[in-house]
Amino acid sequence: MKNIFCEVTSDPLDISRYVELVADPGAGAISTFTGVTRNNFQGKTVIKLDYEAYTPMALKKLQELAHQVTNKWSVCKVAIAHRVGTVLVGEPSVIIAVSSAHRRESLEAVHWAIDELKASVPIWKKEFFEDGSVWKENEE
Amino acid sequence: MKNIFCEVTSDPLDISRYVELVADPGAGAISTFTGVTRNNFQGKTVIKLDYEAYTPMALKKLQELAHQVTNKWSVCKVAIAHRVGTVLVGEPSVIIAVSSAHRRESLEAVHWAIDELKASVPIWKKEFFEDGSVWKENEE
Amino acid sequence: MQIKVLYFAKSREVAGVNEQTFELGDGAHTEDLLAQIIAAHPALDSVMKTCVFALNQEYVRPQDKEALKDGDEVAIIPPLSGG
Amino acid sequence: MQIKVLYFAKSREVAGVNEQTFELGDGAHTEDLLAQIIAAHPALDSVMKTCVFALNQEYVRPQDKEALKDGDEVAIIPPLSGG
Repeated sequence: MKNIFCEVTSDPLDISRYVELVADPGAGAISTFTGVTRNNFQGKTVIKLDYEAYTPMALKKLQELAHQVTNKWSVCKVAIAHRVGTVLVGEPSVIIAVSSAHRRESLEAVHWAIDELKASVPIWKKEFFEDGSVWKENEE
Repeated sequence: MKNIFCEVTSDPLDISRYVELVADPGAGAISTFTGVTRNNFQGKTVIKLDYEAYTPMALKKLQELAHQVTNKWSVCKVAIAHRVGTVLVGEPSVIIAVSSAHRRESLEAVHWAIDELKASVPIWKKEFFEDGSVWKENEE
Repeated sequence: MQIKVLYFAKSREVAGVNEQTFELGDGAHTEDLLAQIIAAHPALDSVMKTCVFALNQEYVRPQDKEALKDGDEVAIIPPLSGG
Repeated sequence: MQIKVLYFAKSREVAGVNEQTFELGDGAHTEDLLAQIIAAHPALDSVMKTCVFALNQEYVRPQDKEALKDGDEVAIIPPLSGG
């Protein structure tokens, strides 16, 4: 469907690209969520994250998720991108952009989509600290 | 406060600028809302919007609003920009960007901030149709 | 005392001016000013019913009868439509 | 029949392989496969308790005992941490 765009990529993610992808003459609102590597976790300094995906299934699940957004809310376009490989502090790991005629729909859809993505898309991150590394687990 | 940035400007608004303004090494999430001129209102073709502001008071109210966000939620940085003058179809009229350690805070803060902006910031838009123009009123 | 009045959006179009200075007697409050504004611009009467006001950049309601002082700035605020 | 097994994240590190092909008898289901996987990688036993599985890119639970057929792809899915 041309109103949905999903990708799993090792390239850096640029917010402008996904905002442009959901641009639509009928859209009065564009909401986005960007997940970024932060420099600490429970007081420990984070150096980087490594993301690993079951790529074909992750892409399929992202597309299902984007379709669910179009079924649940009156939206124009949905773009979801997840990065794999090393993501340094300050770099985006995931970007969700949704356009809609009115603001409420895209705001709610983006919030729902990031929660759902964390719960259902087969992607994993390993956190690297100064003294070791650990595979993270998303909370329910 | 250096964690708050607000502006009222006649220049085009670029999402990348506001996402960069809220970038923070402690931020794991950046949420944004962009209001865009759409091509129709109740079935009538919209040509453009003209925005007018009581600029010094609008800026003051935006800053108050950004401060309220930092009081209500644990967020890192807040940027709010509103454009004045002519805004063509597809162009942003307002951008709100909020960064936070965790996703929920910035998602909720952006949603609250755009609702509050529409209710409290002295800015007006006139919609230009093919057959006339009208001053809009935000609903409660 | 002199009070600066700013008109925006529909109130600006109907009044035909952006801003204007009104001369009021000592002890005047916002309700007195609003009566003078409508006297100067009878066409504003119905528009003003939908407006609120700002005194030195803070919202006030007409019925608040805020005391005015020389140099105050009062803005006519039609229903907002920012965003 | 031959079943391709994919390992990810912690299960990949503990198994020491990305993917592997298992040979199963006719009529085998997912529970049989999982028993073979743990037999091949005893160190995976505790990790597997935290995992779910995907059969041809759809989530299944081990107790579902899904029937397998030649060429199926099964992935070991540790707790997700995307986003």
